[in-house]
Formats: sequence, structure tokens, C-alpha cells
Amino acid sequence: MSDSLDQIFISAKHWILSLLSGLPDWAAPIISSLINIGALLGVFLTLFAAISVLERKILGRMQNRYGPNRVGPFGLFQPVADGIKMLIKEDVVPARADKVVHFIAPILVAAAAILALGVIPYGRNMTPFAIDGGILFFFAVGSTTELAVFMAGWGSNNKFSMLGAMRAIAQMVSYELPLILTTLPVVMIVGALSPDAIVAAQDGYSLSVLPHWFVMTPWGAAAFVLFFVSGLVESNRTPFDVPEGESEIVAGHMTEYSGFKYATFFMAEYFGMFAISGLAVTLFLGGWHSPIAALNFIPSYFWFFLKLSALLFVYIWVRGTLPRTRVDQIMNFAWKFMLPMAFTLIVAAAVWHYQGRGLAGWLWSLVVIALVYLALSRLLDTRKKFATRTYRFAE
Amino acid sequence: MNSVAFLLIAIITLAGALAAAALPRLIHAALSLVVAFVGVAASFFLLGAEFVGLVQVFVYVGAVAVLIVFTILLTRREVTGERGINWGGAIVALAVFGGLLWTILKTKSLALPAPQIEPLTVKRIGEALMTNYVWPLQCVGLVLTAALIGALVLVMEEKREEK
Amino acid sequence: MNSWIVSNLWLIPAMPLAFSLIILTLANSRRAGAAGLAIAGQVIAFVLSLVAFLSTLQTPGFRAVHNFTWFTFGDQALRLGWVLDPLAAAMMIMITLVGLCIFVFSIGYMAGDKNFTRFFAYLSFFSGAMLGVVIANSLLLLFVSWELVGLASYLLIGFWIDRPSAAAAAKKAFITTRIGDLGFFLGTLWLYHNSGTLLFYDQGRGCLEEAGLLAIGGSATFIALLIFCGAVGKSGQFPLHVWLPDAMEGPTPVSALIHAATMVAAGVFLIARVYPLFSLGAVNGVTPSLTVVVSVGVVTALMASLIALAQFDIKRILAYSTVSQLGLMMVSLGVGGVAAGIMHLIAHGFFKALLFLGAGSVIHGLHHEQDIRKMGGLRWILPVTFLTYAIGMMNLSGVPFFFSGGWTKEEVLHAAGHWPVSRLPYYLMLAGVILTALYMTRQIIYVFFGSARNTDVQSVRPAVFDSVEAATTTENISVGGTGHRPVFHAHESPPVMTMPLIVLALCSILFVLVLTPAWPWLHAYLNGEPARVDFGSLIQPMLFLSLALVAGGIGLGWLIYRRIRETDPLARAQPGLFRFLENKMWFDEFYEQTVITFSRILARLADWLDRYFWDGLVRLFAGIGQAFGVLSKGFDDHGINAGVDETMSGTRGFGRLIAAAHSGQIQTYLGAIAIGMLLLLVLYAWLG
Amino acid sequence: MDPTLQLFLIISTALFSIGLLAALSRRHAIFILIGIELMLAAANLNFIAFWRFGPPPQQPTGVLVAIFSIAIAAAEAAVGLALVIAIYRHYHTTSVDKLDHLKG
Repeated sequence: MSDSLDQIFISAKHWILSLLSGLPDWAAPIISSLINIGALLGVFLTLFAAISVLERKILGRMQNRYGPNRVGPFGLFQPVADGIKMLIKEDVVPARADKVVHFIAPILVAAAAILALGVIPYGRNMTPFAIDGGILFFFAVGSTTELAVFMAGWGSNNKFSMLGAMRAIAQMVSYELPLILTTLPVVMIVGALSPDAIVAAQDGYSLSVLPHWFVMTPWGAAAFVLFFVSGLVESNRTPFDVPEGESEIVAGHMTEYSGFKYATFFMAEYFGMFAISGLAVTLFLGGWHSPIAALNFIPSYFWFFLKLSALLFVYIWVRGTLPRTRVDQIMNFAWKFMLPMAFTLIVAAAVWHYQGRGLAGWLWSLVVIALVYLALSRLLDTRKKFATRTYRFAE
Repeated sequence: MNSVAFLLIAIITLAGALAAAALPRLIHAALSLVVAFVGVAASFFLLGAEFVGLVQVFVYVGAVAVLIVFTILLTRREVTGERGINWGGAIVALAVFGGLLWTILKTKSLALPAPQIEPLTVKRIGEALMTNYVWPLQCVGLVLTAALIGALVLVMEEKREEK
Repeated sequence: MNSWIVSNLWLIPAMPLAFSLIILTLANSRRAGAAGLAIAGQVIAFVLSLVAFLSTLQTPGFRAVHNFTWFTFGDQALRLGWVLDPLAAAMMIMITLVGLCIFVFSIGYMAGDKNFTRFFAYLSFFSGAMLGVVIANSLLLLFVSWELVGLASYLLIGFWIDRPSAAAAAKKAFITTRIGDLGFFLGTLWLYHNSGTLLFYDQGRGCLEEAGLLAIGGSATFIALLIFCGAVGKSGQFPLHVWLPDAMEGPTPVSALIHAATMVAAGVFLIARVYPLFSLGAVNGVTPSLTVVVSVGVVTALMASLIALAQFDIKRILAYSTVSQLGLMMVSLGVGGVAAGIMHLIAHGFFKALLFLGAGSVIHGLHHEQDIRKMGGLRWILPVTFLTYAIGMMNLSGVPFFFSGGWTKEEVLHAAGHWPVSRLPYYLMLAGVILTALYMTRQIIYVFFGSARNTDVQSVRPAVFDSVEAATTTENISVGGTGHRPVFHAHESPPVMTMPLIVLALCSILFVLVLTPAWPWLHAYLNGEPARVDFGSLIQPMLFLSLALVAGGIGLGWLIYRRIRETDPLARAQPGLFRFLENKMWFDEFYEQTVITFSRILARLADWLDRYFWDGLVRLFAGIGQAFGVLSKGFDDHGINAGVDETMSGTRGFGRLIAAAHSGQIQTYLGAIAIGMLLLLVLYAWLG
Repeated sequence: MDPTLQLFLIISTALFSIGLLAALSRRHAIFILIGIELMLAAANLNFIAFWRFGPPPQQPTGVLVAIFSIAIAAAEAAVGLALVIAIYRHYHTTSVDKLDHLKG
């Protein structure tokens, strides 16, 4: 019973394919892919709509105000209204813009985000695009985003756009290194680049309550935190939203976009967020595995989307809590802290492996991480550079 | 591997490359170069070397293209630098193409179909890199480090003089 | 312990030397550090010397050597080493103890000098070098240390380098002793040629032992005399004594160190060390070389005593007294009383250091006034200095019973009285005793008794002291630097200067305990015999004779100098003789007229030769060269160049042709490469 | 009809010639770099193609050489572009026509 519920979408797909058995041979894989793409787009567009309104409501809650509450019950139809507004807006293209580049940029951004979503296993046997080097594919596609952002900034022929694009590329390039390096320990321990293999490696429970997720190891927990922070930067979310900080440079590389193109950028940003969170779930949070052995009867995709939603909530939470960082702080943090720590985690994972992946390895890798962390925090301590603050007029 | 895909990829690759070589605006050429690279990566996929294809996209699109674009931005002031095409070079390039094409076509043994092979997994590549090719791997690491430092020094040196 | 100190005897000279090097690296402002380090080095050396001394007490005639090979050339090995025997141990004790006192005294005396640290570095170096001389078991090591002593004396005499007279005195000391050292070095070479070793003691094979002496044989006399040349230079014997009084240009502690512990003692010590060479083949204890030593000693002793009688510089008088006492020691060595000579050397080391430091205290108290005519009446102003100085004077004059100098002089006279060749040295020595008492009485009366004769000195009374200070400040700048400490109500020197005086005075008195004939322990120790207690021998006829002579000398001096007027009493009585003595018997002038004039003539001759003869030759060759040059130029211009020019222009033309292909444009080159590749391809296809 | 080795070689030859064209005929320094990158890509294509069409069982040598060559190309691009920037700062031009200080 639970199995059939678990595999219900797979069965549905096979049922559709069996209906089309009359078609020629070469069409079957194409149809299969199309079904995958359709399902993917459907799910994530829905999620996008839901998140866009939920984010506003949660932020409102955090900031002591109502969120959207006019369209539909509890304002739940707000995304529909937004969508209609976006679609019927005039599409303004600056006269001096590089029209082709300006046009391609949002498409490329969205394409990259959607492609990246393709390699993530959403449930048992539910990977839309299962290839051997899935993680690498994710990052290869993800790195295209930088180019797309640049095209947007350059094609607009606008100083704000260009500045925003430069900022975005700078911080994305900087944080791509820790992002990739923090996946390395997992890849190293699993011995495969395929997300399915990584999820499979996190199967099993100790005492049937402690899941074997990588986040349960010291290096995995640290890597998860680093990965999450890098993900925040990669998706240009607060507190790392300098590329599109409204109070500084209007909307960064999206300044000259309006209407549906702007909506595409907006959507791509959220899709990117989904992709990064999905990868984090896959790499560290055990993918679609349930947290307790007893809860295995609940379908796998439910667990995946539960974890994904939890992460997305943290994204929103962070946005509602933290102020924006400065550009130089972001860069210093990347090169002076994230990168050394990421390298350390590789060593820590190796230590964990060679100590037999048991309790001893757990402790030793914790020691390695703690040592380097303490050393780095001593080295990077900037407090001593400032004089103690004196309050002259506020005694 | 089918010929439709091959044809498509070949057309995209060559078109992108031609655009990269011939477009008057540098930025367009650079973006066309990205298209050509993606095409080459696709043909790697077609040939069964998925890993190399991904690396190709990763390195060229993610890094080299961004670098080129940045360089264009930093050296943008000169707009009227382009003064037509050096036709002598074009003739030489054409001659080389002709010569190579003639040689390839002349060699009959090259017209062989693809044999069946077991798929090349990332694991195999990794094992090869860590066993037989570990020495070249280290050398490449060294070269990359040296290039990184060298590039930094090259760009920084002038800056200090300007101050 | 015993073997440890023997194999580590080198530490004794090495500690002061090492500390000296460390002090040299200190900044000028680290005064306390410099003095502390120097004194620490000296204290360590003293303690080690004590250890060494204690281990020599085990058996009479203890002697331990430690030899090692320095380097090997061919099948010859050059070996160095050090020796520990009563002679070395006694000398080490004396040197380190006296040196320590002088170092401490220097803290006060040099307090105002801006080169304080440098001074202590040199002092420490000096002491270390002298200790090296003492422990050396190789004539070469001894020579090296000997030359280091010379270098240190040069540095210290010329310490106040901004004074021309100091620089001249340093040069004079260095060059004069170098003349003697030349002889020493020749003697060393000769010795090595004959005996094949420079080690003194080497398990029977050393040059002072049976086999070595046998190998030297008949040439021992010449070798001994050559080595004696070195001793003459170092110990200021006639005729190379001229540098010693001039060495007074150095700071007074340096004079004390040179005259008491280190430099001049080296000559006497050298003779004592190589005494077997001198006494080789002796008949009845007499050899030609020893006779020369006696003669030189007698002449020096009498001459210096006479000169001292007519000097007015407080330090110069002491300097001539040193020369005369050294003459006395030489006589003692020459007549066979080696132990007596060394005993006198050690006793002399104590009381002469005492006298010099006392003089230094006086000079310090009077703001670098050295003329005894301007002193007088100081006994109430400088009581401690006066008392200790008087003890030193008693020692030097040879008053027996309580003063070690008297007993050691007795020993020397005793030895001289038994010389089989002649009684003349003995009588002359007795005359020297009277003279010594006389000039010391003169000096002490001039300095401490009577009333102040000079306005400057008169004002050395507490009430008006500050005005003197102001009046003499300008002189002080050139002398002691700007930091001179004013002594408004302290007419006596500070304790740091008087304490060494007291210690030295006590030493010179307590030293008597091991000297008297009743228990001649030191004599026996140096000779390697057990000592006997015999109170009966305390009273000897000769004792009364010398007592009478000393008393006579002092009384005579009291009579003559009791009333001091503007001029010296002796000058009034015998003006010609006094002038002769006052001008040091015109030795300097004599040397100026003879040696220096001769060398000047030689230099002129060499100069003339250089200018006219050698220069002419050089010019001749230069002319020949020029002529060849002209010829060669003609040949080059018209013969070779034409051909080369043709070749060059051809090459240049070809080069231009080639250079045209180098456009400097990268694309041209790239294109060329592509074309080349294409051609290769075509060639390949053609062939394959 | 499946594509043969010959077809891949023709594609790579064309790619190479286009790269050569860019390197030889364009005057902007960055175009030369673009051309060189294209030529390198053509070479990589050749490596992969020869590996794929070699007699089985193939060693992954061709693939590894391609990976190394991509790494080297990245290094070359970094240094080359740094050079372009340095030259631009120094001579205020990126046109290789004007950079002829080596002219004989």
C-alpha cells in the first residue's frame, strides 16, 4: 500500500507512456522527457506561487503587519493577481540597449535554474534527469547564471544594471568556490557524483531513530552551514542581496526589465533558491529519507518537500531578520573564512573516513574543525582594530 | 547517437564559432563563443564523454567566458579599434582548412563507425586520475596555482604604478 | 675535578675574552651591563683560577698539561696546549684578583667617560689575553696571546683617541714592543727548527724537557737571547723602556693593569717560563744568556730609579719605579732566583696596582691634575687614599716585616748576593733600594704632606670646591667627557674606588704570611718543594742591612724634601744632573737623533729611488709600449679594419633584409606558423 | 546513418580553421584569445573523438588528456586576459597592430 502510494507518480507516467505505445521508437524517450519537464514545471510553478505569497505573509507576521490578505481567502490568490498584472504590463526596452542580449538574458537565467532543478531526486525513483555526474551538471548549469546576469546588466546599457551585474558576478564567483568545495566531502565519502547515489548512501538508521544523514556528522553539519550560507549568496538573498539592493542601486541588473521579463527574473531567482535548497536536502539532509525508521510508510516525496519547505522557511526567516552586509564584508568572508573552512572540511571528512566512520572519527573530525575554526576566528578577529566606543552625550 | 542530434550540434557549434570570429562587436563575439563552447560540450555528450562535457561547460562558460567578458569591460574605452578585417589572415585560415579537409577526406581509414563501448563513468575517470595520472594531475594543479598568482601579479603591478 | 680543570683550563682566558666580545656589541648607553659583564667574566676567571690553584696543591711540583693538534701540514702537526703548574696558578690568581680590583675601581674612575662600554670591553680583552699567556703550553700559543696583549695595550693606551699625545703614546708602545717581538718571533722559529716542537711540556718531548733541550744544544744561548728581546720590549727593559712612561697617557686603571698585572709581567713571566732554555748548559748556575739578563736588569733598575727621582708627574714616577722593579726581577731571574723573581712579580702586582689606583684616586679627586708640584697636603682630604697609598709606598720602598714587597725584595737581594760571577749587581741593587725609598718619600711628601702649593689644589677644600669645579670643567671635557660627576662635599673618592684600594692594601699585607723565611711557603710552592716552618730563619743579617738602607733612604728623603719650595731641592743642588734626569737621560732625543733619523734617511733614499730610478724604468717601458701601440694602431687602421668594415657592412645589409620580415605583429607570426604547418601537411600527404 | 569519425574530424577542422581565422584576421587582442580557445576546443574534440572511435577496450587516455587540456586552457585564458589588461593599462590600446615593439 505504502509502496504504491510512494510510486504513484512513476506508475502514472508509465501508464501514460503505455497509452502512447503506438508511436515510433524514437518518440518514446522524447515523450517521457516531456512528461518529466511538464511535471517539474507544474510542481515548481505552483510552489513558486505558494512561496511568493507565503513569504510576504510570513514577513508580514515577523514585522508586525498583515501580509497580502485581499485577493481570495487569506489573500491566497494574490499570485494570480500578480501574474496577471505582470503579463499585461508594457514591456519596455531601453532605446540604447543591446536588444538581443537584453532579450536572451532572462530566458537564460530561467533556463539555467530549471535545468538545475532537473537532477535532484525528489523521491524514490523520481529523478527527472538522472545522469552520472549530476552534481557537476548542477554546478555547470548554475555557473551559466553568472553569464546571464552579466548579459542582463550589459544589455540594459544602464549604469545601475552594470553595477548590479558586476556585484552579482563578483559575489557569485567568490561563493561558487565554497559552494562546490563543501559538496566535495560528501562526494568524496560517497564516491559518486550522482545525486541518487548520494541519497542512497544516507539510508539507514542507528537505533532506528538516528538517521545516517551527513548532517549528523561534524564535517557534514559544518559543510551544511557553509553550503547554506553560500546558497544564500548564490541566490542573492538577504543578507547578501547587495546586487539588487533597492536602496542602493534600484534593482541591480533587473532595473531595466519590466513586465513578463521581470517576472521571469523573479521566478528564476526563486527557482534558483529551490534548486540550492533541494541540493542541500539531497547532500546533507538525507534527500527523501524519513527522519525516523518508523515513519518510512509516509511517501518519500513528502519528506523531500517537507525538508525543502523547512529550508525555504529558514530563507524567509533570515530575510526577515538580518540586515544587508557590505560588499567588502561579503568578499572578505568568502576568501578569508569560507574557503579555508571548506578546505578544512575536506580534511575533516578524510579524518572521519580513516577513523572508521564511527564515534572516534566523529570526535576526531570535530577536533579538526574546531581547531581550524578557533584559529581562523582568532586571526580574523577585527574587534581589536577598533577603539572602544565611548558615549559622550548619552550618559 | 543519432545523426539528427549530430547535425544540430554541428550547426550550432560552427555557427557560434563563426559568429565569435566574425561579429563586429566584441561582446557579441564573446557570447557567441559561449554558444560554440556549449556546442562542443554537447558533442562530447554525444561521444559518450559526459564528464568532459560537463567540465567543458563548467570551465568555459562558468569561468573563461566570464573572464573574457570582464576583460572586455575593463578595456572598453577603445571602441574604434577595429579597422576592418585582415584578409591575408583569412586566406591563410581558409588554406589551412582546405589542406586539412583534403587530408582527412583522402584518408579512407577514418570513415569508421563508432564501436560499442561500456559507458565511461565518473568513477573510472577518477580512478585513472588518482592512479596512472596522479603526477600530471599534480602538475596541472601547480600550473593552475602559478597561473592564478601570475595573473594577479600582472594585473596588480600596473595598478601600483598608477598610484 | 682535577682532570676537569686541566682539560678546561682554556675557560679561564676564554671567559674574559668572550665577555669582552659581548660587551663590544652593547650600545654605549648600557654602562651597567658592560661593567657587570666585565666583572662577571673576571669573577668567573678568578673562581676557576682558584679551582686550578687548589688542584695544584695536591703534590709539590704539580704539573698537568693538555695538548691537542691544531692542524697538520705535511707530516708535521702543529700542536697547541695549556699547562697547569704552580707558576701558572700563582700568576692566574694574581692577575684575576688584581684585575678584579682594577675593574671595580674603573667603574668609579671612568664613570664620566662616554666610551665606558668600550673601555670595559678592552679591559676584559686585556685580562683574557694575559691569562692566555699564562696558561700557554706552547710557544706559539704564548706568542699569539702575547700579541693580543700588545694589541690590547695599544687600544687602551690610545683609549682617548681624540688626544694626539695618547695616539702617539699608543703607537710608540706598539712599535717599540714590536721591535722586541721580532726577536721573540725569530727565536721561536729557530727553536722550532731545532727542536721540532713548540710545546713546553709534552711527556718528555717538549722543548723545555730533556729530549727537546738536547736537540737544541748549543744554539740555546742565541734562542734565549732572541726570546729575551721580546721580554725586554714587553717588560720595558733598557733600551726599549721608553714606551712605558709614555704609556701613562692611557687612563689610570689601564696604567695599573699594564704595570701590575698584565703587560709588563708578561716579559718576566716569559723568562721564568722558558727558564730551562736560559739555564741550559749552566756552569755553577751561570750562562752567557743569564749574564745578559742580569746586566740588562741592573742597568734598567738603576737608570729608572735615577730618572724617577726627577719626575714631576705622579704616574710617571710610578712608571719609572715599575721599570726599576722589573729590572730587579730580571736580575733575580738572571742570578738564578726564579722563585724570588716571580714572588716579587706577584707582590709587585699587588702593591703597584695599589699605588696606581691610589694615584688614580688622587688624580680623580683633583680633576685630572697629575703634576705633583701642584699637589700637597692631601692627607686630610683623601684619608683613605693616603693610608692605602702609604702602605703601597712602604711595600715599594721595601720596608720589611709587614709589607710583602719588603720580604720579596729581601729574597731577590739574597739571590743576588749569592751570584758567583760578581758582587757588583748586589751592591748596585742596594743602591737601588736607597734610591727607591728616596723617590717614593719624595713623591709622598710632595703629594700628601706639607701644605697645598697651588691655588687649584688649595681650593680643594670643601668650602670653595664648587668654584674649582667650574674652573676646571673646560679641561674635563677633553679628558673625561662631559658626564664628569661633581664632588662637592666628597673630597674622598667614592667607595667603589676606595674599596679596591683597601682590598689591595690588605692583600699586599696578608701576602706576607706565605713569604717570610719562617714559613717560605710560596717559595717552596713555586720550586715544587714542601715548605718547612722555621722561625729561626726569620732574623737574618741581611734583613738589618736592608732595613738600615730603607730607613736611610726614607730619612734622607725626609731631610731633603721636608721643606718644599718652588723648585725641587735636588734641582737647586745639582741643576745639570737634575735636568739630565728630568729629561729621562735624553733617551727619546737620542733615539730621535739615531734610530729615527737613520730610518728617515733610509726612507728618503727609498723615496728618491722610487721617484727617479724605478719611475724612470717604468717610464721607459711605458714609452716602448706606446711605440708599439702607435705601430699597431697604424696596422689596425689600414690593414685589418678595412676588411672588417667590409664584412660588417655586408652583414648589416643582410640583416636589414631579414629584419624586414619581422613586422613585430603577432598575427604575422601566427600566419607564418599556420603556413608552415600547412606546408608540412602537404609534404606529409605527398609522401604518405 | 550514424556519424563517423571522419565527420567529427571535419567539424573539428572547421572549428580549428575558424579559430585560426579569428586569431589571424581580427585586430583586437581578445579576438586572438578567442581564436586560440576555439582551436583548443577543436583539439579537445579530436581527442575525445579518437578515444571514442578507437578499438575497444579503450583506456580513458583521450578523455584525461582533454580534461588536462581544459585545465591548461583555463590557466592560459587567465594569464592571457591578465596580459591584455596589463597591456591595455600600459599602452592604452588592445589592438595588436599597435603592439609592434619587436619590429626588426
